[in-house]
Amino acid sequence: MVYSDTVMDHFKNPRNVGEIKDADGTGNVGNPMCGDMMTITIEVKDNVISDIKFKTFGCAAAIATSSMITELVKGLTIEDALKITKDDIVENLGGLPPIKLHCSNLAADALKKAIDDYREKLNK
Amino acid sequence: MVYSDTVMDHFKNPRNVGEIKDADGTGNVGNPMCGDMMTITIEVKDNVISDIKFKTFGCAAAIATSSMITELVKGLTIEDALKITKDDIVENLGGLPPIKLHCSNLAADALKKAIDDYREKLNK
Amino acid sequence: MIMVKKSVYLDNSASTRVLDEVVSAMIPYFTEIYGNPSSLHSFGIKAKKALDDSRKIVANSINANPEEIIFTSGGTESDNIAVFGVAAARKDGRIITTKIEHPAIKNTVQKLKTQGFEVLFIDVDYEGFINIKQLEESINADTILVSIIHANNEIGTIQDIETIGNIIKTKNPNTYFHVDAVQSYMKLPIDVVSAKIDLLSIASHKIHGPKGVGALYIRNGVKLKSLQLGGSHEKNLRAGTENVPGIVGFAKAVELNLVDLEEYTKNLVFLRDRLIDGIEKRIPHVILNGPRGVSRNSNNVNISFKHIEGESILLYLDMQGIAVSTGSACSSTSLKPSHVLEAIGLPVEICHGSIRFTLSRYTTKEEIDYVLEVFPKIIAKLRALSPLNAN
Amino acid sequence: MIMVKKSVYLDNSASTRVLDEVVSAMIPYFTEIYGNPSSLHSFGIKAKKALDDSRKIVANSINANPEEIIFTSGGTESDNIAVFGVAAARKDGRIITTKIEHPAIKNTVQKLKTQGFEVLFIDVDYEGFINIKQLEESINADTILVSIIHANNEIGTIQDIETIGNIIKTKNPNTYFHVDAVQSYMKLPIDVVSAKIDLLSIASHKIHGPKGVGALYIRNGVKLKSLQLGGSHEKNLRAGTENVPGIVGFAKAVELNLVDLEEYTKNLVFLRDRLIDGIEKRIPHVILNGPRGVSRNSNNVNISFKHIEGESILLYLDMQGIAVSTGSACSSTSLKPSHVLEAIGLPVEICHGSIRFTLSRYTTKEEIDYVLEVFPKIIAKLRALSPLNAN
Ligand SMILES: Cc1ncc(COP(=O)(O)O)c(C=O)c1O
Ligand SMILES: Cc1ncc(COP(=O)(O)O)c(C=O)c1O
Repeated sequence: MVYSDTVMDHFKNPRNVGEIKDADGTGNVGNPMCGDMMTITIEVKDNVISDIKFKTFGCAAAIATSSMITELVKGLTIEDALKITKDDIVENLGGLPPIKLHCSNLAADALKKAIDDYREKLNK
Repeated sequence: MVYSDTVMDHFKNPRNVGEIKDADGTGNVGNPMCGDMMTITIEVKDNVISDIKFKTFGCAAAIATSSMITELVKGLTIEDALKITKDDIVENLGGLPPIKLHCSNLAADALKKAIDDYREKLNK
Repeated sequence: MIMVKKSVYLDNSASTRVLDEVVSAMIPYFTEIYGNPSSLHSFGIKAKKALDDSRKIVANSINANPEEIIFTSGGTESDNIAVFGVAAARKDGRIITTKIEHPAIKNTVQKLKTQGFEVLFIDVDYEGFINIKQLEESINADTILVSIIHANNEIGTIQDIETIGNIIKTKNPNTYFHVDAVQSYMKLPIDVVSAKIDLLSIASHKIHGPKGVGALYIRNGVKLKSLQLGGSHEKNLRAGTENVPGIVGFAKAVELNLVDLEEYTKNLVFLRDRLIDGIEKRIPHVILNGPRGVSRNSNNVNISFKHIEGESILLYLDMQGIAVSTGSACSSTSLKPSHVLEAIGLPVEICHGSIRFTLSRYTTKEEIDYVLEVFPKIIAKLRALSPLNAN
Repeated sequence: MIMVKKSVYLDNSASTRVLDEVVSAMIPYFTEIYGNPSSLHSFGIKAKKALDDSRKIVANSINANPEEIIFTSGGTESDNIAVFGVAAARKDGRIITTKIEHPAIKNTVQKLKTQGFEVLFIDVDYEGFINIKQLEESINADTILVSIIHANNEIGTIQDIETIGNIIKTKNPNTYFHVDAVQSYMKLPIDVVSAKIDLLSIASHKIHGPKGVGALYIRNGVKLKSLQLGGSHEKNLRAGTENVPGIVGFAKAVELNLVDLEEYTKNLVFLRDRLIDGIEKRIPHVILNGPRGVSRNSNNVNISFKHIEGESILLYLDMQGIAVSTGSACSSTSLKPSHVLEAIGLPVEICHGSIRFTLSRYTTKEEIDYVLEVFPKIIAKLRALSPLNAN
């Protein structure tokens, strides 16, 4: 299995690592039993994702997709952020090995959950 | 399959090759269909095998056993010649590969047939 | 006077000398890139890349896609995976092959017969060409596999696989077509697409590559069960750590052969015919087995010498430094005459006196002339020993 | 400043560097003694002699007779011939193995289960030792085969094969005992007679010999059907032209290993324990898998790092020039956690963070110390990334 240069770059130097204290939205997906788990926290200002951080337990692909999605959505409106698909992530990473494609699901799901959480809080 | 030095010597320089004209006894055994055929002719003087010659169609083992038996019996009385067994031939050759042992049968049989033929002619 | 012992190797259908460049290509994979191609670290990735590159080279050489090639331990394993693999996937049905197959096919289909498969052996004519009409009539709705030897290993007869492929697919598109190309590979052009081949076996050590490596072409979509189970190597069709240096050597040999294929094939044909003509001129009572001309494999000469037995000829030639074989190398330690020579109708007693000379890119005109010089004396000496000669 | 990239190979259970002397020993068999060992001429006879000599060396190394050794294409084929070969000869019955076998055994016995054989997998304890009592109670009159992995390829646990052999033969003398010694060969002494072993698998590329070669010990008298059919090679038990250079290289590797076996085993144990101790001291939240001390294979270290995933560790180590594996090389491209780690009861989420280091005679103290230097930083970096860490 060989990863693209972009995957390896994001794996080696992951962007936006960490957890936002008192985040506006938090998304947790995956399960350590399955070998993949991800937490995304977002800060939202004026409907725009002003900050985003991730923590990931998983393989290089899981880490790189997490890192990539944070880069892709930072600065986007909530609506535009939701338009980012797993295919966008994979494309931006220069592809993923077939058996690793499920990792891109995970990252997209985590973002969606964080946004859902944000909206829920907003509506309370 | 590796032959002993003695087998190779008799194969390279077979002794007593040929056919005795008007032989006192002739023994034919084998069959070209089986890949082995042998003719032994003997000249008998005063009950002693005074001359013996062979012709053989067959493998190195068949040629060497033929050559060896002619050496072993030349100068022997008919009775002593009949005492030569296939084991004697094999032993004098320094052994034969297992799948070639049947060749020693052939040579002993050819000699026996030649002697039988001689005795038959004698009794006529 | 110092005698230099000659060494003339004319048993190239048994095995070949590995090319020096092939050895050089293999060496780094013993001592530098020795990782297991399944490993994820850079040692493994480099080994994996070598596998992938080799697969491309072998695939290209027969007009296949890289993912249609699996590497095996040799021609025998390739044949076994093809025959047993298809049988295991299809469970029952008719299998058709010829009367002149290598034991790797002959014995596998015979085994399947004992397991309830229906097995037919197509006849060949006196030159070893299969009866195409009989083949055509034998292919029915139940026929799961037709396996044909491309160039015969004993007598060099080349079957017309393009015609055969078309006949098979016309009669039953679901019948798989396996070609045993172990002896023809790198001697004849092979195009798996135009000949409609589903499975094709080749071996490295017959083309100046290392022993212990072969390949099986498996057309995309062909259903086949693997025989050897274990880790998930070679698309799950052949478990076991891949022989990376061997595979690299195999691919290198393919590359090197392709450089001057036409040229040296021409030279082979020239030397082959010089040997045949020379023997026929110098030695009486000989029979050439297999056809003459373009339908004979470029490296093969098989001749029967009446009244004498093959092993004796072989050993006398060996004493002169000339290496040949009686029939095929595999059967040379058994006493039964070759089933191939029987199939072409050669009388049994003549079968026993048959010698196979197989040439290679290393064979020279001087060597052939040397054989032609010493050979008549050897035959004369052995015939003088033979009780059959007088008749 | 020029950075010299380090290259520390710690994946020797996946495959090993071939010894230089082994390469030298092989080379003449590529370009000089390239005959087919079945051929009767002097090229063939020399190749045959090399085979015979190699067979003696391998036989001696396990206290077997030369005619009890057949050469194969690797550990996987040896395992397959043993299991499938016995099953084919016996037709039905019970087969007993363990929960921690290599896929070459695991998948073959599982296949036999689908064919009507009764298959039992013996449990292991948290260190990977099999439940001897369960084994003993499982052997009944129908038991045709017990197959046990000697030193486990993932966690290094060494089973007591002498005790097991005695138990098997006491319970049922007709039960065959197969040992998969691919990882223990040339690391532990093996005596097939005193351990009452009927079949034993070994592989060349795990002991600094070439890939693509293995051997199977088959005790005289053991009944076994061959899988691969063709010419009459290897006592009719394994058809296919023998990989002469590979076999010669294998035997040479055995010879060279035996020269200083005790010495370098001692050194391996020293380095192994230095690595284990160093990691345990420097890195928190780690679990050593497999036993400590004499019952652990001399070259094996397997450690789980909580909260992080193995592939990430592997790749970060690779960037530092350190080659390791996650679980076994074979399963490293699959996503399922190792069945061996599951069998010893390691929680699944911890399985995912397991790394195997396997040392060799080439491993140095400096390399181990380098690993111990860079490793804590890597683990710290990855744990900082992990959402599990905080908990
Ligand atoms: C036509 C043919 N098929 C198969 C084989 C078997 O190949 P290998 O010797 O590589 O197992 C041979 C080798 O003699 C052959 O000539
Ligand atoms: C215990 C064990 N058995 C069998 C095998 C298979 O051997 P090979 O890779 O030579 O086919 C291995 C190799 O990983 C092994 O470790």
